Amino acid sequence: MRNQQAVQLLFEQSRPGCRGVQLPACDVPERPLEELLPKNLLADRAPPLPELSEPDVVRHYVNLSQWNMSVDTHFYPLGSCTMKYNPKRNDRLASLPGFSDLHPYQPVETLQGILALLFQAQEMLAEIAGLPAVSLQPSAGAHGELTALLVAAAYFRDIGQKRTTVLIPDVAHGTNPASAAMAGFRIVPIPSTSQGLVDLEALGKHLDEQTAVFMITNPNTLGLFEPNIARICQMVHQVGGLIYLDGANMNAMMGVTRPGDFGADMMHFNPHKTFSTPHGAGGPGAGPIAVSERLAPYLPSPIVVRTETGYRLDDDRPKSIGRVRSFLGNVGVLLRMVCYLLTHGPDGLRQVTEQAVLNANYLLARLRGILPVPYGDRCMHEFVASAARLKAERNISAMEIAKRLLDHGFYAPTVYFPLIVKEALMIEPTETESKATLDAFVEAIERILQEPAELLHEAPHTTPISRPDEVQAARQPILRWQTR
Amino acid sequence: MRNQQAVQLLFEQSRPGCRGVQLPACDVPERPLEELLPKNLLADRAPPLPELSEPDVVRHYVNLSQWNMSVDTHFYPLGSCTMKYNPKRNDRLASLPGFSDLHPYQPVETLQGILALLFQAQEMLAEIAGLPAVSLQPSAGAHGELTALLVAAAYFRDIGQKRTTVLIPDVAHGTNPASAAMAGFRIVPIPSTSQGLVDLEALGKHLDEQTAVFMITNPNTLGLFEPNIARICQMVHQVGGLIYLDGANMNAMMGVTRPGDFGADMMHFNPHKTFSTPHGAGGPGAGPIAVSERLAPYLPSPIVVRTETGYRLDDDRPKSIGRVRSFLGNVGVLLRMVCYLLTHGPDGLRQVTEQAVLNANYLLARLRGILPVPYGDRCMHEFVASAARLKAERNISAMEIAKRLLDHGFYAPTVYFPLIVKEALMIEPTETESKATLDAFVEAIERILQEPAELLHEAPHTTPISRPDEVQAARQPILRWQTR
Amino acid sequence: MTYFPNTPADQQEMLRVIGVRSVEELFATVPEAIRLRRPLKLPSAMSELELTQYMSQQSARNRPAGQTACFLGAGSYDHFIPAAVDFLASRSEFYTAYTPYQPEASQGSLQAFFEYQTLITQLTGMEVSNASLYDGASAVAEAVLMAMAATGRQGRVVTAANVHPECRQTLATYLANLPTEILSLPTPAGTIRAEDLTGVLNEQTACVVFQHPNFFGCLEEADKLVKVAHTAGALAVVVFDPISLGLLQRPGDYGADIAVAEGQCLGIPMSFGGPYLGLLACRESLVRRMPGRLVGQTTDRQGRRCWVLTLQTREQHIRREKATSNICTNQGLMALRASIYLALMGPAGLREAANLCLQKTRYALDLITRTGRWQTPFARPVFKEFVIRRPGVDVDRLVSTAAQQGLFVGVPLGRWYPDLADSLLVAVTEKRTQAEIDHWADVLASP
Amino acid sequence: MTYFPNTPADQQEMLRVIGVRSVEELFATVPEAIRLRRPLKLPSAMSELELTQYMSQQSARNRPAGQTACFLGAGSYDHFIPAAVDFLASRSEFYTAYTPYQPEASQGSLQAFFEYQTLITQLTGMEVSNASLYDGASAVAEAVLMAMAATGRQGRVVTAANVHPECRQTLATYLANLPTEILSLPTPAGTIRAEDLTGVLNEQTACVVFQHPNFFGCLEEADKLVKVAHTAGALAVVVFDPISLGLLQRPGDYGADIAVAEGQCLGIPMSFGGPYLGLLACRESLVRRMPGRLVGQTTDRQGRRCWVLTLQTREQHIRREKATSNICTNQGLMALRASIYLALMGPAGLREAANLCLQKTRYALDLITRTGRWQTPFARPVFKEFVIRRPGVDVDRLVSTAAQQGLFVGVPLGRWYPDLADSLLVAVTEKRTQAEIDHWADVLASP
Ligand SMILES: Cc1ncc(COP(=O)(O)O)c(C=O)c1O
Ligand SMILES: Cc1ncc(COP(=O)(O)O)c(C=O)c1O
Repeated sequence: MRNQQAVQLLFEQSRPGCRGVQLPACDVPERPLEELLPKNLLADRAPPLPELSEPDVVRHYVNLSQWNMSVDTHFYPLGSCTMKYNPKRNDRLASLPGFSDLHPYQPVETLQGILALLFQAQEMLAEIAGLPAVSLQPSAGAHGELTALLVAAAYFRDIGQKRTTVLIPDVAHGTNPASAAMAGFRIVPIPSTSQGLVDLEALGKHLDEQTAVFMITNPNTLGLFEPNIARICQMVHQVGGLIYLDGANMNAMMGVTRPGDFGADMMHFNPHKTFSTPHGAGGPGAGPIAVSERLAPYLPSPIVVRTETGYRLDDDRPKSIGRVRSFLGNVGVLLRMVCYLLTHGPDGLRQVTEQAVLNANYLLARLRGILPVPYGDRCMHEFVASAARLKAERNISAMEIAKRLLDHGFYAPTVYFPLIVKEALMIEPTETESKATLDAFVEAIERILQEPAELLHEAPHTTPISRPDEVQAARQPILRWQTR
Repeated sequence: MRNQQAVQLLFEQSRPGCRGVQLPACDVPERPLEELLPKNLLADRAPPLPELSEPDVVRHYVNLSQWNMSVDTHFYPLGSCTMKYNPKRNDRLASLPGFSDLHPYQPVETLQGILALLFQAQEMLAEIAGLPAVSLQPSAGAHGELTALLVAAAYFRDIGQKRTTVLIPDVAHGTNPASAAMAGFRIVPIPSTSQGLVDLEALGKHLDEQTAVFMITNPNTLGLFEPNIARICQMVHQVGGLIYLDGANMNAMMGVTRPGDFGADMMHFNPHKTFSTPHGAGGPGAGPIAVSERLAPYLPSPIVVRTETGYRLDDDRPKSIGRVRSFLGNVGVLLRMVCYLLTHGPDGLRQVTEQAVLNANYLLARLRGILPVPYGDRCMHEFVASAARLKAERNISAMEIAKRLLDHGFYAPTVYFPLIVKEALMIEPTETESKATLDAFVEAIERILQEPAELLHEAPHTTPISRPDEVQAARQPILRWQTR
Repeated sequence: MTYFPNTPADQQEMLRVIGVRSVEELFATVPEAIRLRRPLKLPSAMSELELTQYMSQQSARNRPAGQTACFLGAGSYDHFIPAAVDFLASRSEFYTAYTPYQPEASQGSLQAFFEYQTLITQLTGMEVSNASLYDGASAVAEAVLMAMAATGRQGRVVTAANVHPECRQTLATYLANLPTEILSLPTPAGTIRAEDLTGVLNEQTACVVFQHPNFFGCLEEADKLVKVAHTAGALAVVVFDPISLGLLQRPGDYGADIAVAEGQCLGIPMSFGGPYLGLLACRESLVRRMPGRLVGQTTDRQGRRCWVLTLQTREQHIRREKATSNICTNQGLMALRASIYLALMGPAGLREAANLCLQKTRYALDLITRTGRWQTPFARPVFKEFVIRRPGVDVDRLVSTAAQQGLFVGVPLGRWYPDLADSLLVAVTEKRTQAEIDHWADVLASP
Repeated sequence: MTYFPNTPADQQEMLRVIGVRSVEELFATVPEAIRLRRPLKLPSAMSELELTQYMSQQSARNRPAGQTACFLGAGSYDHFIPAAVDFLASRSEFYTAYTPYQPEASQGSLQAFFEYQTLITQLTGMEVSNASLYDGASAVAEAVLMAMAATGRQGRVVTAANVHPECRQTLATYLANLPTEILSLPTPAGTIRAEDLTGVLNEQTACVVFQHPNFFGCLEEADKLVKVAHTAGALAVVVFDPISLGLLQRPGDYGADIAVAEGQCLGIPMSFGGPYLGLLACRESLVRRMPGRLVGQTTDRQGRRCWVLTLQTREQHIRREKATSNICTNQGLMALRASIYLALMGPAGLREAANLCLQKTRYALDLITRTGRWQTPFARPVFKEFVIRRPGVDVDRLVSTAAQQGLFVGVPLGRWYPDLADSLLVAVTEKRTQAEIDHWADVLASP
């Protein structure tokens, strides 16, 4: 019963003369364009956008949406992404006109409510991080990484040290080295031990007075908590370096331990993971960062401050790195985060972590017999299974299992990451999934592994499309629709 | 990729101890229940509702929704239902807290905005009807019919006439006779001519001093405008009866002609058809009625009136029939109607009718060759085709064509109504469908008629379920879920 | 017009295919004599921006409950509605579908309505629920018609002064052309006395209609009243408050034959009185007399469980004048809202909500009567509503002044009960905070 | 907690399967020494009702543009957003999906982003668009990094004082640890003089970044500036206003190499500054230097057209430190909003919106300068924004007083331009009515 007509490209549905918006007539005396604008800057005609009625557009997008899986429709065990339930109340409240209809340059006395909330956001994040100073400005996790590294660079410049390297474990997410490179650092990869943890010896070897920052993800991308984390931080600090904690995995430690307490100097949060703000099929997220006292002066401006006369934006901060985007940050996202934090409170937040870790360990316990988990007997909020044996014995790859899961009504785990696990399937259930769902997921994998390999090679079978030719897409990129 | 788990019945997903709502702690001193309520009225425990978390509930309903076709997703050519596009602006504006958060018994000075709009609604409907007095109270078309018939009865009682019969054409919608019966009248059916119109002779024969009301649908349910409508009204008036116009088909005449002008004394509107308010899978609609001057005193109370000091609700109307429901009416629906009317204005409303009639005639012209239309060469906003020949020649029924259309991505026409057309397919495209969609619909029917009959007997094939056993459902009704 | 997808070129092509030269020709069957020869006199068209400005202005001329602590009830209540209800009920596929005539393409709605029916039976303890009626008041009228048909008794229907006046008015309107007498028991003490009831029942009495908690907020001796009705061979029709069933015995528990209610409190905004939701549930034996749609379970050709509209032979589109009711379009989306609300609340949430209403109501009642300025005419247990009286006070003025101070203090009762012209009906839901109640009492008790 | 679906019984069963006795045991790898020994110091948990009350109160302490005629711009604009944009963008399946890593289960988003890329190329006249960046300012920085990589020139980047100060600050921050010099041309007359530009370009100059219409609302001689840049072998990076392209020549028309913009005006609420949308489009030849995601067309195994993320070897998750950018999560939902907005507007709507902005802006500018109290420091054609100055006036006080009268009159420029401390930057969108503009002029011109 799919409507194939409505999902034709907008451009193919365009009919000259159609329109989806009517604007009011001009209520001021209208003057000829040529009087108002220099001729050479004027276009002959409006851009060749498609021409559609409002019903066309609505039906198009409603149908398109149905070609997606999403958290609201399916279990979405995408490792490293913390695809938890996105509470509807947060969307409703963050969209109140008293928030969504505010201009960033309004007079400060007309903004006391939102500034109070953003101040509260700074305070709450500082407490969760165990780090006193927060900037809400970065727009996503990677942006937070970049910002913090720029802060680190400014700090070292300010104290007169020339430090040029950033050390990064091989299991780290790609944004870590990319951010460090953008910030002007040289990257030194640190290998993992056979247990999947930071190799202290290797780390020690690379630590020197060139070391600016060690970027660590904890629990790491294998879902393992670094038991030596305090030691690692000490080692780095000893050579004068800083610790950056990639906070993508905060869902595993809220209320249990705090980055600032185990030695981190800087970290980012991913509210679109940990704090349930919707991912929107690729953002917007936010990437607020928290840093230690000594790094606070370098944070981007402005920062929300409380004074006797009310809240205001402070941008008189001479050591600040400046700014990494316009205005204050992804405020709409941050408000949803505030709602989330206020809904949970201290106990609730710790329960988030406990339930997330419980769910992950339950899945791990049930799956490890059929899909081996090479690193760790237990895990934190996620784990990485391997289809390497299946690949060897039955020629079934991680990707094929992932694809076949779609047929069974589950989104796929993250595949082929981290790189040190062969045929990796990175599975993160989050705390908002029920045991019943986890059981159904295990049964689906059990059934899949009993299916003929050919069925898997050709999977998925029930999705709107079968497997796309990605090679063709990259070889001769078609990146926009064009009239023939 | 359907999620079969999430669409299990709510009750099957229930887990004791789960909850989807947390309420605030009691902030007044709490007293034991037994002190406040008599023991014999207290229940031992709360009702055995299912126990679910908020994520469970959200995923359940989002998935369930996808098992529906709807106007936002599909062409919905359901005759007699005017399934036009439901503008999103109307929903947004009618849901402003300044409307949705009003209590019906607030002091009138806190209601001036909404009363102004409802007054405007009365005025606009009166103008479109050509009838001066309007009640917004009825909750749907059938409710409007009942209300108007009660008004008629009150009128005749008041002028001392005993009139007991209501005449109704055989092609009328089932609500007409049912409403008349509920209002205490005896029903006399009037047959149609071979042209599908009111048989004047038969009508004449049944008209007498018993005749209270003739209920007519115009254009009738065959999509034909009664060319003798003025004559019919005269005939009824001559014997002292009243004309009730079933306004379900107003989409065919807005700005072209007005019921009051051709002789109707009473009518209802279906805003959920003509004025684009969403049908909600079965309401809420609204059924405002308009009546002539002499019937105005009998309309239900209250009515919105404008005075020098502002708007207020008038219920000091001694001849009024009283009320047919609580409060003022389906206000949320009426506000959407107001938005619709204000968006179109006089020209736009006439264009609605013109485009609806054009679309219907285009479909008729393209389809009649393959699906004969027994009554009428042209139509108004809808028409009734017949699969009688196909049934005879190839054993393909109207129902089977309808079912197979679902597979092709179209909702089905109304089938087997009106009863005087064999194997009826009643098709109403509305003005908000594009020629491209109508063409695709025609092609789908062409393709279907070339498919093997067996394929049709078993259709639909791509819907979430195949054909349900309706006989079993009615024989041993299972009307609720029960624990075994 | 942004809703018309056809361009002038499309229209020309369509006219060509039809074989006419102008759209005008398509209206040939509309006699010249009755044509409208002028444009309709309506406000001229507004763009979306203008409409938004206009509606926002009109909306700003009202004072919604969100800006005003609302102690109004009397059939419409300011209960809390979880955001998920609005979100889910606005899903296109529910919102813009028609009544589910094609079950294969409507399983979403059909299952939701089947769940609704089940939830209502769980809530009420009754055996069957239909899939909704227009509102509480028309549901009362439908229930009475149903009782008359079921008992074969047309002579009398008994109700009471403490049933919502608008329900009684609606009933009277529905029965205006039938030979049935509606007898309304006076209730000077606030509740129905079982003896009074016994006195007015005869063998032509189809049913007794009582409300519990009643319009004044007081609890009736529901079980006794049902027994009295049954003793006379009449059916017991009870009008209940869905939220109260978090604490109180259910209509099914105390033997009601038909249970009806206004379902607005189940996740439906007050919206100045509508759209709301008529609940109607009954004993299994009455099912074929029921008005409104019913969804039933069955199986498809592969034997999979599925749902369809069923027992349609009760309905107007099949049975025409012999139908159990004329209802066609009902309140589907409101039934969906109620289902989502109940699914989220669950037993614990419903019980807590009921308890909060009860505790706050009693707190408010005690507070205001302790001031000495107001008294309660009815010394009966209440649930979430009560009547208070202050002899000699100009209630309407009081209400207006209080509204300016940000309080809707109560519903004046004089319009329905001349002898209660100095009284207010006050409702206290779980949304009211102690601070609001204290403020309310201050305002009411000020001289 | 209403978000946790597991009951205590479920949890016990899960612990049993895992083989531990308590959840505590699962945290065994977290060393004792670093455990938090106290509850987090956060506000205690709020129910949905309490949260709703709290957030509503905070929201009421702000004064949104809907209650105040908003003449503020400077990168964030009060344009009209059709209801359909909000409605469609809030569809669960778009809203709660992740980045479309599994194309078979993400065709909805992928097609929408492919359409977005196409719409942006149609809008700008450029050959390729990515699928979004964070915002306009970071898009400027990314464009400059891209230009540096493409030209191999690291020495200098040239921009101008009339480019949004926050874009220039962002750029400076991004380049802080690179050896690149950022040279910002003064623009005392409001626009860039081509001669000035020529003077500062050298063979180490990677690109020229200019804004058109510029931060002061004036139009630049865009085609000339591009030519000057190209003559020096530098790329031309233009920062444009999407709405202006309803009337003005497009970056692609006048030869820009990279076009970037803040996309907020395309159907995204002001939201106190974010989330917004960074647009970045460029020549085809630069595509492999592009930051951000790209969606490409391909075919599935049955040969059906479909879409996938492509050219991922530019991206961090494949190329790590050699990626063109570190961006991962981008602004997908905002790109969706912009697409819906553009699809609804179409060429005619966009042109009308641009014309309304232009006409009203000129009306306002003429009106205010005619009062004699305000003058414009820059005698240049403007589009939807302009600068006015009133020597000696206390601009900040003026702005505060006007806000109390229901007007946001303009953005004071002193914070960025000390010599414009007596000036306001004023924006007039299609939403401003003549009455509002007249009122604005009255308030500003009052003594
Ligand atoms: C471990 C890790 N680090 C960093 C990031 C980057 O965060 P964002 O996508 O918000 O930029 C991610 C996100 O996928 C991640 O999983
Ligand atoms: C011709 C006709 N009359 C009356 C009605 C009844 O209207 P409602 O469903 O609003 O009660 C309908 C609706 O289906 C109809 O098509």
